Amino acid sequence: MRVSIKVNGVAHERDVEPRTLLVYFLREHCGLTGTHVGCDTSSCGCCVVVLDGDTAVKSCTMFAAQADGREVSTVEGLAQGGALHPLQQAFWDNHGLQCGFCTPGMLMTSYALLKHKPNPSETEVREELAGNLCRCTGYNNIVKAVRQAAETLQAAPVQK
Amino acid sequence: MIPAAFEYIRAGSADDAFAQLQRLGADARVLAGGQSLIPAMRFRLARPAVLIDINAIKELSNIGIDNGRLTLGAVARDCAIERAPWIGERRWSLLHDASRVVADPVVRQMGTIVGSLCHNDPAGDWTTVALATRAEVVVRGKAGSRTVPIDEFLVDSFTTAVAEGEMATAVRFPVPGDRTAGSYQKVERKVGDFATAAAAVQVTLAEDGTIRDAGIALSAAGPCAVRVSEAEALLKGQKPTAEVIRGAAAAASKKSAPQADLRGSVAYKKNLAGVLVSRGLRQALARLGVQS
Amino acid sequence: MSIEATPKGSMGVAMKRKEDPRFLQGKGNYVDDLSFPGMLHMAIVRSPYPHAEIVNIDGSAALKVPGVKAVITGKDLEAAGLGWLPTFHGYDKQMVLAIGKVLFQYQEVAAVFAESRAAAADGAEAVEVEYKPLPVVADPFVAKQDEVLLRPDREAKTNHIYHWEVGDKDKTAQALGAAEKVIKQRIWFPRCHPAPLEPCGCVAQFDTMGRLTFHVTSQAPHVYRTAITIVTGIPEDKIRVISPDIGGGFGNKVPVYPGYVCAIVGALKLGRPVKWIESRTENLTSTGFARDYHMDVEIGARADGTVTALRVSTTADHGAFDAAADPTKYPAGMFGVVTGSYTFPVAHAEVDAYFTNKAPGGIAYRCSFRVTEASYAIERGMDILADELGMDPVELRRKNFVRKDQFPYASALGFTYDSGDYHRTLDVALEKIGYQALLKEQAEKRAKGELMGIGFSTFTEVVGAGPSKHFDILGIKMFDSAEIRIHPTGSGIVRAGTKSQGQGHETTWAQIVAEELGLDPQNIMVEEGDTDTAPYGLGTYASRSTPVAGAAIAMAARRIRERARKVAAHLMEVGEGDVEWKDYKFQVKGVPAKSVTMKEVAFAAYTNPGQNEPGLEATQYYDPPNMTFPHGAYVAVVDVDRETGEVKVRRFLAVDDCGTVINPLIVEGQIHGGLTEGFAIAFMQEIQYDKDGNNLNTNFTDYLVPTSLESPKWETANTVTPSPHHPIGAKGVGESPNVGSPAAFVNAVIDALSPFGVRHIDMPITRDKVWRAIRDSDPAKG
Amino acid sequence: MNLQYSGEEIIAADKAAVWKAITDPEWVGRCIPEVVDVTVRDATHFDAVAKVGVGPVRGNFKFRFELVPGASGDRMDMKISGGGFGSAVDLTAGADVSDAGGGQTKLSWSGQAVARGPVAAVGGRVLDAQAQKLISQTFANVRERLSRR
Repeated sequence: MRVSIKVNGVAHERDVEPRTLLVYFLREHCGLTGTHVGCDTSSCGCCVVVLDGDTAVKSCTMFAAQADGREVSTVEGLAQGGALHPLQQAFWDNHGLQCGFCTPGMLMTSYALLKHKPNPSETEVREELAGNLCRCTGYNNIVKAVRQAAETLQAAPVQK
Repeated sequence: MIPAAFEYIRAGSADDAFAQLQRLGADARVLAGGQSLIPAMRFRLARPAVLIDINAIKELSNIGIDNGRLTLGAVARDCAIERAPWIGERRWSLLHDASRVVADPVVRQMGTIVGSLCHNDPAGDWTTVALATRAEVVVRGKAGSRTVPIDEFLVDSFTTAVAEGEMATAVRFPVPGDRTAGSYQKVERKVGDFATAAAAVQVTLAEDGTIRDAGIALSAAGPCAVRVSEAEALLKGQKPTAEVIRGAAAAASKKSAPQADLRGSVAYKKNLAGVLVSRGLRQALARLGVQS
Repeated sequence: MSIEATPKGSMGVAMKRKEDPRFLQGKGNYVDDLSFPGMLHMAIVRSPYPHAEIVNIDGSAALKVPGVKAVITGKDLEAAGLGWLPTFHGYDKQMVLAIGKVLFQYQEVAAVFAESRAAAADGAEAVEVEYKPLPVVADPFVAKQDEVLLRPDREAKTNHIYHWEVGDKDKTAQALGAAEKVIKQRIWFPRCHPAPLEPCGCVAQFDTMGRLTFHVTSQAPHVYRTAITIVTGIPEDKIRVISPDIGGGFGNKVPVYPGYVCAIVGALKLGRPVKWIESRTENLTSTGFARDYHMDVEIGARADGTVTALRVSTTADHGAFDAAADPTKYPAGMFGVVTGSYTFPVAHAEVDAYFTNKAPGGIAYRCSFRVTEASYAIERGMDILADELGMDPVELRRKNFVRKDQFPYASALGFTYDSGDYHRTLDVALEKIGYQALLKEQAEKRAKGELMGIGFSTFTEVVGAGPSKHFDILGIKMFDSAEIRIHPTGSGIVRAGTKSQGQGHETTWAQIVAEELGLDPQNIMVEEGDTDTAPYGLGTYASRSTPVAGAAIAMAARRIRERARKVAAHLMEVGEGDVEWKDYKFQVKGVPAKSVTMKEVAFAAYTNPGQNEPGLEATQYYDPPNMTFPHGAYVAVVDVDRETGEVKVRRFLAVDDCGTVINPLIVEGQIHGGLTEGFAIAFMQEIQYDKDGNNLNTNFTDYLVPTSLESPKWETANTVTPSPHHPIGAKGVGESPNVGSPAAFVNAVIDALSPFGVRHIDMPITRDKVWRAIRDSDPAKG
Repeated sequence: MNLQYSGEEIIAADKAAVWKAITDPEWVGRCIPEVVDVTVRDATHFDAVAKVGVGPVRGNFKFRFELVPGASGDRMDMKISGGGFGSAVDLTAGADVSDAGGGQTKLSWSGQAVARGPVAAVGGRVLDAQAQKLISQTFANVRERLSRR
């Protein structure tokens, strides 16, 4: 079947099998390999992308067909004009990543989180990131990073 | 892991979806949030020949309160409850609590309440909440839509009153009175897990401070969510004393008939049923300003 | 030429990581991100039976699935001489694809090659395998009885794999017999799995000249190259192994797995690149598990708490093949560190390992080969002893610590601890956590019937394998290596035989070189993981990167400095003996104004070397003289809900001493991560098998990895006792928190439950277990 | 996972008629609930394709059956195996056949299901309901079809 999905502002129209998961559409049909696959059960969140600007979804638990005609944002679309997004900068500043495998999903979940809750408390960040696993950092620095990014974004919102 | 091949149909309207279901019969499955169905398909435990995607149907995503009922359409997401403007009201505290512990926060962006009811996992959250709140499910069949009380809707593990070719289109929760509060108590091994045990509690007080009405239900305590009618009867008309609460908790523990699994032993889960009902009652009452 | 900036030190600087920008932008390059023209996908057919004869494998239906190119089975591989693969320490071999019978559930039975991921999955589903179930042995204590022989392929007709022991058996028995107090406890460290978020995978491809390029999630690419040669007979020069970015390893990506061999065979047979990426289920059910040690711990002591003897007898469950990734002479790894931080005059440790119908492994999960098991055993044992003596566990530990003045300390089980200051580290911990206030709070809570526990672990680790006279894998000595080239304009590249999986080598290796040479770490590129370019190294696991490769890098840099000194002398027109390295530049002795920077020297090395050999590069292979011995003092504070059994970790403080710290940001990050895995092991993660041999924790819905909500908030501090034998004094840190923390968690829970007389609960400490321990306790005590 | 079931059926037919029916693979195959197709391989073996539909688990699944009739005509055992995609489901069911008087026959049956692989790990709770249904419904159908005659 033919699907057309706008990914990071660019329309991608492809013929796919209906069983193509959105994550494989992004990785194998669009060549955007920043979105990762870490499990089979919708548990790990390595595959999180943002749908229609503010909804974090696990792209391994959604078919590309379901995203036909919609907008998807991935980690590759976060940095603008060569400048890291405040979330990316904050993860860097706070050592919020190690192996980097969970990072794209963490960033995209955080991105949607800050759209809904621009100034989350530490507990709220911990609650909202609980659909994303990280094996390396122990989360402390990720939580710090998200809160730093929230501050930066509130001081100077990124137009996106 | 890749699902077996299937045909995909995006339904444009509820009528369209229903017509497709009628046409395709047992070969088709309705795709709502897909958060249980798609993992099952990836393991090839589920291999429907056709998926009828109802996610794009606007009329099924509605959330609204009218005629004393909160109606949630078949593709209203879990997260929509968390974010509803009225969710902070005391009367909705049971729904509020539950909406924050269903699956995980990202899964809740796609998962639907009606889908969860139709899935009818023995350890589900929404089924338990629906029992305690005395919700009803709107089921569309050949003879038109009918309303099924939740107690009749939940038939057996993974089995509901929705027959072949039918679809559930909405769930309706009665809008509780002003002197109503609830609580959802869930013990889970980690975020995203099904309940080891959970209790949904909703209490309405009469003017004189006695309990006018109570809804008590358990998750992971039987083939599907269990109403503890014995506890409900015990509470009704009583002053909410510690003794009454103990009685309700004991009734819950007795009624709980869980299966031993990786989440815990039968004895532990039966104990939890009582503890969680007790805690739920105390929290609901505290929300109503009653210390017990 | 001019100097842009005054050179300065890079050691101990909390530098942000150089590798991060690519990961943050989704530009990491993991193995599943690779795609090559004509690439096929491989899927593996696995056995649902834990022990069964294979009656027939029928691939004909699979071959009819559109896109399927080939199906291979164990018979095919055996015919080609590729049926078996050696396990790393050389005691056993493992079937690539099942031959004749399957020995564990989810064992590899056939491989299917197809044009797409989906077609490969369809093909795997269509392969029909007929099994005849055999009796299952899922318990090492049943295996011991040898009633069912699991491995008739082996010469020894027994399920017993090996007996290993260290220490003085008789003297230990005597000392225990004479002790005023003896405690004995069976302590099980259950089977768990590292479960890095990126599963294992590879892409195998042969070029037109028949040379294999093998991209693979490997923590030890050079060892893989040699292993591939041993298995396939492809000459080592015709193999290039590349470990691209790796999404976490934790020991899981040390062994060579059957899927890799199948992918290479498929690529050779079909003449096209073959990609194999395992699913999470495959990762958890068939690749290297960890632990599964049943340890009988006995400690003898005088009535005043002075320990007099330690005996530990262990039954190890290795699964269907002995694929434990230990050094050859150490089938039970570094288990001999079980005397911990304490001065046991005599000790004896032994391990007997058995085959069972479970997945093979026994890998070092964030652990330097069985150190985690050993550390857990002694730290639990000391708490039980304290309890039975009615002593404060802190006082008992303090009384028996190896004293600062005893280093280098020869342990009763043969290690020479390099350095440490256990008393100081513990004192820092006690002060930071506010031990006295916690004790007071605990007493108040107990009076009210509330359950609060304080748990300690004052562990000593042994890392950095290792000295060549003792340590090898497949016969290859466990040295490591570095090659540094400094370019004319003062930047450079360092290549090492290690492979970062998140540890931040691209940053820390650059910092070491920069520190040694007075250069800017931002302009020192680090390259690892490509066997065509990096010098031979044994890889990254067992916290050996900094102790071994880190030393090699520092030594290589010093070689460069010595060569540079000659050029500096030439530039400053003085004798080499008059040049000293001071303040990160070369100076004429006693004439600070006369100096040249390394940057200037580097330029001269290519433009004006004088009589000296042009260029500026060096290679160093480093054979460590000893292991390093990081230590720490950890404190956990927990509250237990007696009705639900829920344990809340209210506080956790880790005071670590890993010697010299290269990058405090990275060290702290390693500690946070290790603590979180220790927490997971203590409370959540377990690979369980039922008595029929079914794996019960096959994916992330049942193999419980903690989220941000379960994970405690970590407090950290450190002391610094440099390693005397390491060039920069560093000891390695990646594993300490995972080695040290489980005992602290468990000790805290047991302390909380002490009013009930609860003595021990095996991990993972679930709510159900806690609740049952309280329920089954003496009601008079509760 | 290991699941056990048992039950009893009283059939309004005599023992000889019952025995004749339950030793006929084609006939037994048609008693399987939601059966789509029966292929008899020999006198005691047949393959059946049955529709499974509990919760998310839905589709046509193939099962292999082996009938093991007791020599004395008092006991029938049945081995059923199904699976695929790395999973195996082995069911065994046995029934004692006895005269219940008044031209009726009693079938006292018991069965157990052992599931292995992903189907057990992921679909265990669903499987329990399904295995019970498959076994109990098969015997119920035996009663119904024979009693109808």
